[in-house]
Amino acid sequence: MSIARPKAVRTLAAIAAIGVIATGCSSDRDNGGDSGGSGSTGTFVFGAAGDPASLDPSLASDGETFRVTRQVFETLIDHKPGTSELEGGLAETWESNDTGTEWTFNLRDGVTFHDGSDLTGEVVCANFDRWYNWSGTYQNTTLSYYWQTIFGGFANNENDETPEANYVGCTAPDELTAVIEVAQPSANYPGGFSLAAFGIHSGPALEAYAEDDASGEGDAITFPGYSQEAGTVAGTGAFKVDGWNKGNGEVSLSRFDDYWGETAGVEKLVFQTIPEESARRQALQSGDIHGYDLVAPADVKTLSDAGFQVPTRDVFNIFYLGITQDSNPALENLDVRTAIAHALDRQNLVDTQLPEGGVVATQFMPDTVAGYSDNVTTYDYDPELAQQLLADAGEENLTLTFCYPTEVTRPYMPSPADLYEVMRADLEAVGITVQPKALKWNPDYTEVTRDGGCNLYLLGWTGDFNDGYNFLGTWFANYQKEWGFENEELFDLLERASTEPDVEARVALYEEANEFVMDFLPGVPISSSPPSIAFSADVNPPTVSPLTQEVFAEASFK
Amino acid sequence: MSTKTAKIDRLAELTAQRESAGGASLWTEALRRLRSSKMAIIGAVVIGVFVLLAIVGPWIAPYNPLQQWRGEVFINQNIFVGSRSENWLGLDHLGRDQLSRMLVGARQTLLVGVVATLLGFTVGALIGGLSGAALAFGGKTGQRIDTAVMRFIDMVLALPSLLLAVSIAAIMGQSLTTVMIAVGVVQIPVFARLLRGSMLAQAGSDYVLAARSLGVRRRRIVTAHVLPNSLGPVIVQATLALATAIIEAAALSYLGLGNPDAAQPEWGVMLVQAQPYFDHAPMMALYPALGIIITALGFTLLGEAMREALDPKLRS
Amino acid sequence: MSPQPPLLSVEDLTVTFTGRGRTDVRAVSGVSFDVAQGQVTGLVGESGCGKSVTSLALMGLLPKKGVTVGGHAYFDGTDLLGLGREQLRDLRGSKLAMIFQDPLSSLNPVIPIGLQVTEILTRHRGLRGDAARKEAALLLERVGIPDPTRRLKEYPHQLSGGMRQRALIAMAVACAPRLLIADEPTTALDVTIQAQILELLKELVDQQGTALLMITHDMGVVAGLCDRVNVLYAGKVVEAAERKPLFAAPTHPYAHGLLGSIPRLDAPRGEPLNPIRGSIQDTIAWSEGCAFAPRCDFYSERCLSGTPELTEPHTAGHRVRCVHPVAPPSKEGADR
Amino acid sequence: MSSVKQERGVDLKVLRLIVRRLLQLIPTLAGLSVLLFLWLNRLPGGPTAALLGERATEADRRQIEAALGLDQPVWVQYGRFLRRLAELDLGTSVQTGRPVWEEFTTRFPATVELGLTALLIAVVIGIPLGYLAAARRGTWLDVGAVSGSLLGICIPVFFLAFLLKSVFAVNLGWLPSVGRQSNDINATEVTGFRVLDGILTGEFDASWDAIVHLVLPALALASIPLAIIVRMTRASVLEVLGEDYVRTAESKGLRRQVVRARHVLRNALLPVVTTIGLLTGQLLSGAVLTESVFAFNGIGNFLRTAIDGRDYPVLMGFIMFIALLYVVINLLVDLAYSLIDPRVRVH
Repeated sequence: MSIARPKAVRTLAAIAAIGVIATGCSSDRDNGGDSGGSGSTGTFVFGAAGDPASLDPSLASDGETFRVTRQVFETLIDHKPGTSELEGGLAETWESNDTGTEWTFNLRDGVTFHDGSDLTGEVVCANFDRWYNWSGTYQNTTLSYYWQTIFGGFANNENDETPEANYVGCTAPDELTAVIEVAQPSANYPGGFSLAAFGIHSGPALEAYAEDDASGEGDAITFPGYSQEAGTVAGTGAFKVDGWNKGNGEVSLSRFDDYWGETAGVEKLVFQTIPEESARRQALQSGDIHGYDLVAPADVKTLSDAGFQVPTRDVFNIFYLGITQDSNPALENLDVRTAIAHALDRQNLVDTQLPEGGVVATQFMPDTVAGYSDNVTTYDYDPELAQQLLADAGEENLTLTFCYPTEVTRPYMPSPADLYEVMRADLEAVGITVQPKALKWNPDYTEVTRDGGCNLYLLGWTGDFNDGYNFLGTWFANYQKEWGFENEELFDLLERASTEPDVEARVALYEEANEFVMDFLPGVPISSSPPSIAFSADVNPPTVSPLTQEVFAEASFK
Repeated sequence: MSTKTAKIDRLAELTAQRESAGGASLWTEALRRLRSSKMAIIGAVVIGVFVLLAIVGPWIAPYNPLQQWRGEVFINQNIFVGSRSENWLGLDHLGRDQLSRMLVGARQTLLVGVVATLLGFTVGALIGGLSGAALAFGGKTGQRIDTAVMRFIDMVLALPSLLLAVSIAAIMGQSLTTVMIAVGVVQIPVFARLLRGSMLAQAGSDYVLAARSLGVRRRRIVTAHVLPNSLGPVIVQATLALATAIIEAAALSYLGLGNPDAAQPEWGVMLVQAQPYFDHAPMMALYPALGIIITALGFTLLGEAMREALDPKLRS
Repeated sequence: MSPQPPLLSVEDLTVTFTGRGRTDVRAVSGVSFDVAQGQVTGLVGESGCGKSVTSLALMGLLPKKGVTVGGHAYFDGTDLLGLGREQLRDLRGSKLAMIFQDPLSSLNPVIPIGLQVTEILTRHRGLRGDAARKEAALLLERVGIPDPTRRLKEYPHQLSGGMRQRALIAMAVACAPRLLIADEPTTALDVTIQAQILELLKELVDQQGTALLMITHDMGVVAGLCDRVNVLYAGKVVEAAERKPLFAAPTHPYAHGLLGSIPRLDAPRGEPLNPIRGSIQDTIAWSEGCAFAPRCDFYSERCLSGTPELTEPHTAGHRVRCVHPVAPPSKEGADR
Repeated sequence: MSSVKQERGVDLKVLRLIVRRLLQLIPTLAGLSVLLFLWLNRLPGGPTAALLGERATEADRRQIEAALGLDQPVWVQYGRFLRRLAELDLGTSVQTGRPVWEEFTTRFPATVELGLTALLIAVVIGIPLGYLAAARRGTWLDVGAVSGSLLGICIPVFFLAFLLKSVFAVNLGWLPSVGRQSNDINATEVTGFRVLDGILTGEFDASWDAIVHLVLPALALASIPLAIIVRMTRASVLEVLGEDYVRTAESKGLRRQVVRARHVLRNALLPVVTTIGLLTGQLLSGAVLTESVFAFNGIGNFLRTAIDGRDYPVLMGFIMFIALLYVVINLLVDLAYSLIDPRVRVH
């Protein structure tokens, strides 16, 4: 990026002209194309909302980390660009046995790691064995969330509550084959092998990691040293890590010339942390960065009108109003929950507050997920009916606490406080008294809602991979305090779906589950809306992904 | 004969006038000075208007500040509603009447400022007053108490006030009370230090020495002489602190710690909420911004004018 | 009287303070007096009578805003009040110098004495560096400061009160001015030091042939130093005379009172002092009549018929502004 | 010979002053750290809540608490804190898992650079402006300076920063809107102070780039200090103008510039120096806001998230640091004072 600023002298004049501020701000001039000469040095700068936690994706569970590591590490299975459909990654093909307990991966030939070593079945197994054999602090979900979600526990569980390991072992019958054995079939396979957390590291890198341990001494869990600076980590991705300048909040990557596929379109890729949302927009507008994610709904049109590229992603998330049933007896009454659903003008919310391209959700998954049902009960905006239902239930004077997070933007929920306010107005219109409870997202909100501390709350979910269980199973597979209900029928249904190895049968079970859920109405799905991503006019952006898994190797300068 | 008495009367009259002018007390003098200060007048007028709005605002507000005009404002299309006959200041990003929110907000803003300042003033004056009294009249022990208290106060004073407020807000969760306390606590050390300093200056003054030499009780000296005379700068500070409190409350809103209750719109929160839409609806942000700036300016002007009026050094 | 024309001739000097939103205050209303070459002239009065304002007006040191100065002050033929700012600057410190009342506050606390002395030498005599320092040391020595080279490096707070006043005097006489104005130069000092400073002033004035305008409220100082005395009350000269006649026969009731309020050794013990009643606040405007009338023992209705004129009721050259001049005392009291 | 001795005497005095101040600091710090420790322990949630993921279990929490010793009594934790402190170890950040010391050293240069630039702007503009306002009291310049400074205090810093950025970065495109340096500049890191590094290594383009990045945030941050300095200088100059020694200087017929520079300004600066020392807290407060608006990766931003995340070690470390900074700044102010005011030197 080179932004010519020979106008330094004028800069000083600008200081004198500070009086312009009051009047000049509404000026419509736009400098979208200011970064005209960007191609010359070939550095693509992307504005990130936060620093990555670690350069080793297996220790992380947040999107900002994965956005970076996905460019460096590759997984056995990948997604087709722009879709949530699985395709070959480091494994060209894969298959499982009939019971879904043995997964064979046929690795791509000629793949080299950034440190020059080759990809072999042995290396893949070494990766999985490392995770399986983690001990001590690594066994905490803080460091091994995804491993525990997909593969259960460890070789030696040190904690009673850590789930039983579902991973059995990995063998490499030949150079280019790896066979992974699991104890129970699960809906998490094969989708789980596409998770960024399971990016494959090089053999030498793994050896180096072993000398460098995560520890929990002192005040905090410390990430192992290798994951905090460039040099040790080595993957197979189109970019390799050049440096992580924490003082600048910058991770810089550079093109890996020996990449097995098409090499990256830009020489250097920098992720620069810009925590504030409007600061990211202004940085793009002023030409300081070439793109950023989670564009606010109000900015989408602004940016596209000004010539920026704001490609639309397919929707792969769900935003819902959570209801904690056992926090208030009234909520255990289906009529009351139905009344709440009818009271909300979800279409208005989608039309005015959510990004363009959003739709009102009819069930707890977007329509792109296999298992989406067209036959669920729907609840139209009908305040009279809502009032009637409440009256019938004898709950005309219902008072509910409604929690919402502040200081946060989630892909499915931009500006939660505003969304809350609109919903509050809807609920009060049918006679429900709302007691607001605003909480900071981290840690207060997530903790309070998880513990069932609210009657109503706002939350959502972005899918990790295309399997219905990744949505429904997350919430309704067992009793959870945040939902506060026991429903063995539903729990059983999802258990059956999860362990059903046959894909079609599984999808049918998901459809059934969706219909069941929408009759039971444990919460109100609100919307599925595409999180927007924006790029400057002078770049060819990467194909946008519904899973927000953009591959920046595809990006280049015009 | 009659001319003579007339002349004498006139003489008495003339001298009497002189006397009253010369014998005016510090406070009367300050007040007179204040009345002739343009700064003070502008400040007082601004504050007057603001306080009036704060009192009657919620009653004269044309609409419920929570009422949403549906289907008019589309933030994802950049469609906003500006000034129009039914909504003089337009609608905000959720379609609520901006004028009503401004009017109701005046009261919230004033409330935050006043309560926070009162808190800082009361606690600060208590600490500073006791500490100052201890030092001036408490002998060796008093001196030690004062040193300890003041060292601590100094340290707190050195802490960035905003971070202090943020940590208080972090403990207490988000609410109007939180904002008031967070902003008020920050003011405590300022008031404490000020009252103590001003008391010490008074304690060293001639009239106190005279009173002490006459055997007047310590407590009486403090309550009857030192305290009343030390309050001048503290009152000035209180006026200035009101301005600071309003701005600090806005800063807290920016950091996401403002009062989240939409029914109690506070100008700082309104400004922060409107900022993202500045490119398309600048007035939405400018109304609350100007409200904050002008009000803070009002308090600052009056405070500064009072300071000048009370400060003998600046008289000329 | 000396045949030469006076060095300084002040004619009808008025100084009015005008403030926003306040009534104007006339601090000096029509003062006229002469300072003869090489002589010591006294300007006497209570604090607040306008004597300091008069001296500041002559030096051009009054603030520009809120102050109106009228009348003339001919210094060596040029009207000081009509001079431009820069011309006055050239004159000040070289031909016209001044010593102030409070030596501590009149010295810059953060600059060594040396620089404060040399800066005037640099300004008016073009002396720099070592030459200036040498000259400064000489000056300090002349005003009686021991170990002058060391003192040059010291700061005002390191000097005693007397030393500070000596240093100020050294600065004032550094360029051998024609006229030196001393505004209460000894008020802030101990009695023993007072005498030394007065002695020093007298000596320097004699040596350099400098005329001295001595502004004081202390009749003792006047008696010891002045050749001619002007008594000021409420911004006007009320009595002007040579020292001897004035002390022999104070004619204005105010001057009379001033002298009467000094304790006298030769007075019988137990005899009460005769302080003047009231304070300078108890006054009326001169346009109404005699400003001293409210405090005067001899007050009558005649005092209120306009400003009294300066007259010479008893002796030539002894001018008094009073309609009830005090009669000269009997012979016995005259030789004080 | 005697002068050498005197010099050494002065040095010793300064040294003794420093040592005494640092010793005085110990009881204060001890008290403060106890208070802080108790207070932090009262925070709801505690650090584990921030640390744990969205879907962590109760067991995860207990494991972490045990690993971190948070399950032990408060005094045990405090003892451990003190022991580590004695080894100059500030602990590890809960949020980032990196040593607090390292977090500070990577971020402090940014804030210091920003703060100093803001202070420089405030001083370089504020003192002359305040002086001129006082010297021309009542003129349009005075009125302008005074009302400008009042306005500077009354505009919320974050809004001013936002406006500055909207105008100069987004609309006019003259200046960058975020960060400390352009991403394509390969600057060698020496001290962490970008401008200085560029000069040290001869990479002047890097220095220039860093300066350009500093302009807007520093201007926004400077608004309040500038306003304070202008008013302080003005009031101080007005006071000094009425002093006797200024009259004395005038009576000596000194040239106007000499009177102003030597006699007025030097004395008028004394209270201004104290004010500048006291501005540190103000600057850090402002830095929290400006750093956020300009994505300036400094300590202000970091602390804000540390507070949100209940990051005890970071907060404790910061308090210790602030206390030290407070002592250092007071020392500097005292030393500056003694340079300007000879009366202080003797004490």
